[in-house]
Amino acid sequence: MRFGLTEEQRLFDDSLRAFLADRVPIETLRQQAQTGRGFDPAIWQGLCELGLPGLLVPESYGGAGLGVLDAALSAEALGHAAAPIPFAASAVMAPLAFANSASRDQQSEFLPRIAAGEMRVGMAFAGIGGQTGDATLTLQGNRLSGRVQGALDAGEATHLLVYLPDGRAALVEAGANGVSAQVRRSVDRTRPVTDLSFENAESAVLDAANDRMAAALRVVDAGRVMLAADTLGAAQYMLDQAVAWAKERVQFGRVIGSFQGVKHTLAEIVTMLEPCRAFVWHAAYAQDALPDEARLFACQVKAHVGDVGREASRMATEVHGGMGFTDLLGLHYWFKRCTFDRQMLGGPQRCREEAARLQGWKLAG
Amino acid sequence: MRFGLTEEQRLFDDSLRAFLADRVPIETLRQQAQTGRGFDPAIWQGLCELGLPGLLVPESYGGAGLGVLDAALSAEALGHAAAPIPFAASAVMAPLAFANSASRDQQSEFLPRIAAGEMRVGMAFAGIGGQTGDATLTLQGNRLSGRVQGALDAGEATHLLVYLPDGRAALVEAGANGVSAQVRRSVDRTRPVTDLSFENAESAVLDAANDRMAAALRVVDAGRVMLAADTLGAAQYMLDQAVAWAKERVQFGRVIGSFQGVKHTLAEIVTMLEPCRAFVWHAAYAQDALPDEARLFACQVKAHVGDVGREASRMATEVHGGMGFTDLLGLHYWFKRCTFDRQMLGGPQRCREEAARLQGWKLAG
Amino acid sequence: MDLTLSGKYEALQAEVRAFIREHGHKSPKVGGPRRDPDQKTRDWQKLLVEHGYAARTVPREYGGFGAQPDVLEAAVIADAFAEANVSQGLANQGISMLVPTLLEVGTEEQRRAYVGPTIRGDMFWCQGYSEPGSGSDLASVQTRAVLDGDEFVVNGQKIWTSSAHFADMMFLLCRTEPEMPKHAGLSYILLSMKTPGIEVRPLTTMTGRAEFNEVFFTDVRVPASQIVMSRGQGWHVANVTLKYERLYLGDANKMSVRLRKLVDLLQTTEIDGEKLMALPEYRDRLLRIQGEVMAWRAHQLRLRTEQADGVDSGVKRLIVKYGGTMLLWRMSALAVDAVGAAGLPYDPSETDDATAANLDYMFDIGMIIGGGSSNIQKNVIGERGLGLPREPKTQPAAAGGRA
Amino acid sequence: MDLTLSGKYEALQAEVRAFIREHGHKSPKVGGPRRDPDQKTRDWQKLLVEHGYAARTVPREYGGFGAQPDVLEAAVIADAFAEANVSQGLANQGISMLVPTLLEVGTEEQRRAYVGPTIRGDMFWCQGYSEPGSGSDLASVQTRAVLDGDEFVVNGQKIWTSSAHFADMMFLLCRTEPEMPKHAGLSYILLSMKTPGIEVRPLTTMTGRAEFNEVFFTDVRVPASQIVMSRGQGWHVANVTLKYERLYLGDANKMSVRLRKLVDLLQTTEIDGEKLMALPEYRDRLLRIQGEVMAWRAHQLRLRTEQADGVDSGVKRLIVKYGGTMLLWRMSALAVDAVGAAGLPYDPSETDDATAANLDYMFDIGMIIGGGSSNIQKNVIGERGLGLPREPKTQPAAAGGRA
Repeated sequence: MRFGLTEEQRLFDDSLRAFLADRVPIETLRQQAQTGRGFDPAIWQGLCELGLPGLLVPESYGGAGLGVLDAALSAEALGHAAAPIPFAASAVMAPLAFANSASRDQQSEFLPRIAAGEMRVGMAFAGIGGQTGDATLTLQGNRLSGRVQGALDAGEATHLLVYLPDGRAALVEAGANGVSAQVRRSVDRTRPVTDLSFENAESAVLDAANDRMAAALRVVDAGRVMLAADTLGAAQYMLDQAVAWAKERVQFGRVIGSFQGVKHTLAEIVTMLEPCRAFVWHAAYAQDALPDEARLFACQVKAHVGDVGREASRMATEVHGGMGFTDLLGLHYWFKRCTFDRQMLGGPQRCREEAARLQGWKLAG
Repeated sequence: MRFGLTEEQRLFDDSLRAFLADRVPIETLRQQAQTGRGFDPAIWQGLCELGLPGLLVPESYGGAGLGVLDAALSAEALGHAAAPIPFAASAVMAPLAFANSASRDQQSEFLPRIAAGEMRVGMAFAGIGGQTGDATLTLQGNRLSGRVQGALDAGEATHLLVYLPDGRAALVEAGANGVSAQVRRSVDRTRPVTDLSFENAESAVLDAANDRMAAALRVVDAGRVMLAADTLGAAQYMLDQAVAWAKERVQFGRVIGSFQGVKHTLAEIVTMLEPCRAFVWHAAYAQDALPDEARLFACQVKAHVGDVGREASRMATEVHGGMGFTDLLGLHYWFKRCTFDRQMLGGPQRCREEAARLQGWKLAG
Repeated sequence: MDLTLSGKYEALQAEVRAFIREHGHKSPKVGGPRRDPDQKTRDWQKLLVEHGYAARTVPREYGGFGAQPDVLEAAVIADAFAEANVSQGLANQGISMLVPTLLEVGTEEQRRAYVGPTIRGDMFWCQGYSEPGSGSDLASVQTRAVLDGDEFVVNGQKIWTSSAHFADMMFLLCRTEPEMPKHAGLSYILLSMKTPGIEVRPLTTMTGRAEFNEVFFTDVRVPASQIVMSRGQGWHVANVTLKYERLYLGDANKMSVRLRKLVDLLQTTEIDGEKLMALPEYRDRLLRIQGEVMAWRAHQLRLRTEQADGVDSGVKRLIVKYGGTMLLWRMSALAVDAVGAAGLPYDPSETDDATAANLDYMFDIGMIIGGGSSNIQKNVIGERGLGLPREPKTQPAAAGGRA
Repeated sequence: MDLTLSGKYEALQAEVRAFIREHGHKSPKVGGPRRDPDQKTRDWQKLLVEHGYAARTVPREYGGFGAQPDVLEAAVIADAFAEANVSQGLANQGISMLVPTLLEVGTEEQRRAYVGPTIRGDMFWCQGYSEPGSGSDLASVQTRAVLDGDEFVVNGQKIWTSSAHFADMMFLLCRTEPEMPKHAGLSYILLSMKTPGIEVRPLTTMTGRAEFNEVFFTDVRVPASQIVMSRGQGWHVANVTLKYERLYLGDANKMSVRLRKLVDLLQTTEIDGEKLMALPEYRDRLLRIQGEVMAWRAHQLRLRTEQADGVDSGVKRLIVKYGGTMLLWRMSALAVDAVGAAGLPYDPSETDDATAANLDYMFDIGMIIGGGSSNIQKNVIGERGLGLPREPKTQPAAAGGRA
């Protein structure tokens, strides 16, 4: 047994981070933020070459056949770079949805296209996962109707995969008849949220799981772990920046990092943030290897890292003083990354409530 | 309108605090802590001369006829001194219980004796007020049976007044047949808790209120405000001591109060603690003058000041370093005062739950 | 302690309610966008000043209503406006900070020239304090003003200047005596933003709005009489202003308004068909916040009474900015969690609940940082409020940066 | 990442479980009173060492089991003991701090003399670090040791010495080179508590127990060979020890045990007929704590893997004491709230749940303060962990106290 990364994982992480450092400078972020659609073709192309979209796709379908922990490491790196590209839904939840709920034929048809990066899947959940907002979806045969808000990774998606309250999922093409997607710039300009509506749209229904709802929740859980990992990366970036700033900025004739006020704030951030890394790894690993604990880990890691991300991102902003509050350094892109991750797929309040119900901790009526 | 104390209130407060500073030195506290019964005859005598037991007793019955705010100021002063004497139950809740629920004859019989300080009343609540522990009381006619834990001010009480779940109260003499009181030294050695049991004990039943339960809750509420005021005084004492210590103690060649670590801790304590003073005044005033808001104020002030008291008392202890943790300075008497106040008559969790129910904020089943 | 309405106050309450019934429709939206006030807002402000519902205690000779400070009157008025959800008028740096400063230390001429137009909303002020190299360490400002005949000639740069793009005037902290120790070399000067040589560049913040500006001064000439107090006393004047800013930034009335909104939000928003108020963690956080708001509200009443009595509130006043801005941020954080994923779409020019929640959540961090960051506030509370010793001077060798 | 039990580990698990089935009845009570271990405890410890369930990685030549570090083996053993609610043996300063220190920097003689008896529970150690004037500023200790022939002669006073009243030995930080700068003048000496000239006075804490002592030294003579490393290197050795203390004080296994107890407590305790687990605020706090415990538990697994790999964990290790002790205190605070008013009666010699909750609640504050207060921990995290500059030296004028 080892609680840590393999050599392969480290190497892949290094190359992914090197690529992102090179290809997502702040100027690129600012340009992408203008569109707010969360998709940069050049970055996407590079990530496809690294194999990111096929990380979880089985090797037999052209992917790398890796696990949720590998995906979480990538999510952390993407959060650290505030990369304006689809990932959690398109490259993690969608392949899992196919693995869990699609027929063999459906898998054969779609998984290779996901792995190749030519198919990008936006996803939304109605009545599960703890989203706020509209969610009224119905299926008649394979015809999808209704609306759902807050779709993830749907800014430049080729396909949309939506879950219904009963745990079935329906896949439609983004441009098909009866499908409309309103991409909305979110607080986090690196990732939009999208409102979807369907009118008798033709869909491929994913319904091959023995236990539909359990299969759907495994997809939600993996998504939650990804969002936690993304927050971890973004908050770590903010801490790194705040530490660097504290070593440079001079006030009252001293670098501010020599004042206990600033030093202790940074110490508090690292004390709450660093254990989140092992927690994310453990939670991700649990999705593949510890089925009895997987849901509890997913709910708790989403909640806890979401809370830490909120505090850490505020405190790191405060360390930068006024400069942290302006657009000049661009630090706010990472702050907003934490904000987005926190709310998507159920906030900490909702995730802990699910954790309580899982454990049979019921409230008095 | 004025939000502040009157000149009379200030003068009374000054004389009470001067008396306590003179008569409750740390040596007295330590001696009293040995017994843990929460009663020092000499201090009690002095407080009687100041009129403390009769503060809330109407003038026609020999008291001062003052209000809950006056009582709260005294409670704060007693908390500041960690005075080992009965007050919240004996001098505040009991007179209010008589005022709210006793017949004219009962008032005539008992209130003058309370005002004179010759009657000291320990009190306990069964099924209301949020106490944990045993509580099984029944009345048959005026015969009281059963048990109740956690009585307040009963260390050297002459009488015991217990509330039943239906809002009636029964008064018994402490030494009467069928009455047994097990005084238990509590964490707070300046005030015991007492387990009571009754076997067919003769009692005077207080049941003259139009709305029994409302009358009983007003008594609980006044008690909660007193406990909050006591915590305020105790936490203020700890802050004062921590500030003084920070100005004296030298480490690394500097007084520790010049380090931001210590300075900011003290700033945080005063920032959370000082608004509690106005809150306690407002809540106390509400008990007499703002009937629509009185319960909300009582629940919220007990909860909020209880939370602040916990944090402030820990942080002030930490500022003292190891010396705060030992018995050498005796600082822990005040820490434990906060601990005791927090748990009595419902902790913050319970009080906020009542506040929610008051406002119709119901949980999902 | 007496919070009852005696006859006089009942009459005032009736009067204010009648005013609102008659004129309330002219009020601008409460909590509207943070931008140059429009004509409707200015007209409303004049009406309020005229009736004494704004600038109530500013003396008549300077354009105010001239009432004696009376904490209950203020509360009666504030409550009546709040219960009707009607704007209580402008709250800006000119009204909240400069006006009390001039009333405290300005000359008669300065009061006559500036107080009236400012409180009526005809004159807007911005604050020329922070510089790129002087944030927390405000006394180190480098913007120079050199006396040339009977004019100061100003050169330098300011930053974080809110409202500079539409303000008429600035109160400026600058260095006039460079040879003096840093705190003793400053002066406080009032100048028109239309003076030649001033350039204003918008500064966008994390909210996506340009709430602040950078202001550049190139040989800007200001009459010497525009100084408040005298040369070298700028640090004193700036601290008078900051005292009022600290109160303005932790305002408990703002907490009350937000609390009411939060209750609404939690009673109307649902997740998967359940009201947020019925979900334990949301409700618990609201309850805790309610308790804290009650504490700060009472504290504000106490401060106002002390202010009316002419008492120096000391540490009680110094804690307001730090404590208040942190609580306000926690309130907006709960609002953000309430609007949840459906509230993520964001266009800062919108004014719906979700946008307001997200905007406040970010802007409140600016409020925590601005007017003295939390670390500076805690120094001030510890040193001035609790009498703790200042940070000792460091040996010169340690002063250099270390990368 | 691989947390599965391969064959070897499954075998170990079966072995440990069998051991517990056979011998578990000999175990002392888990979390028993903090006092001089009794014969039962010592016998149990020997049995554990013999089977390699305690001191597992201590080399055989020093009396240990001599196993290679293996994080999973350790976890398998800990889990098996925890699930059976059976004591995992002694955890004291000798075993957790001195033994690893000697293994790292001690001489062969010192290891042979002290490691074996210590891990078997035959030799108890106390830590002679803090002095009345040297708490946070540990390097300023004044207890003197003067070399006289081949002996040190020790004079001075220590405080916060837990276990001194029954300890056999002390590891002592003292000043041997008073003419050197303060950090360079220290030495680290091992001495018997039975040496003439040592007086131990109990020091009662807020818990009501005498968990600590003051220790007075009057011409106490210690052989010069008892020094660890050499003269002037005491600060280095003390920091090796503190490194192990920081891990010991934030132990995640303790969190797991407490979490399980809290779940029990909330599922069995009632207020006015309602289970605490059904009351939202209790449940919410438990849920939040559970999340944090899960994070620290994972973090500990990560640290152990790094330790087994011989990796220096840097800041990851430095945060454990501060973060862990604060969380443990918050856990005991919830336990205190759970036992509530009925839990207020307090006799520190009792061991029921309510007493344990209140005792932990106070003792945990001692743990936050001891071994370097939170402020010191945050300095260490910031400076050594994040590379932030130290507090600059102050000008001598500022050094004096100000009353």
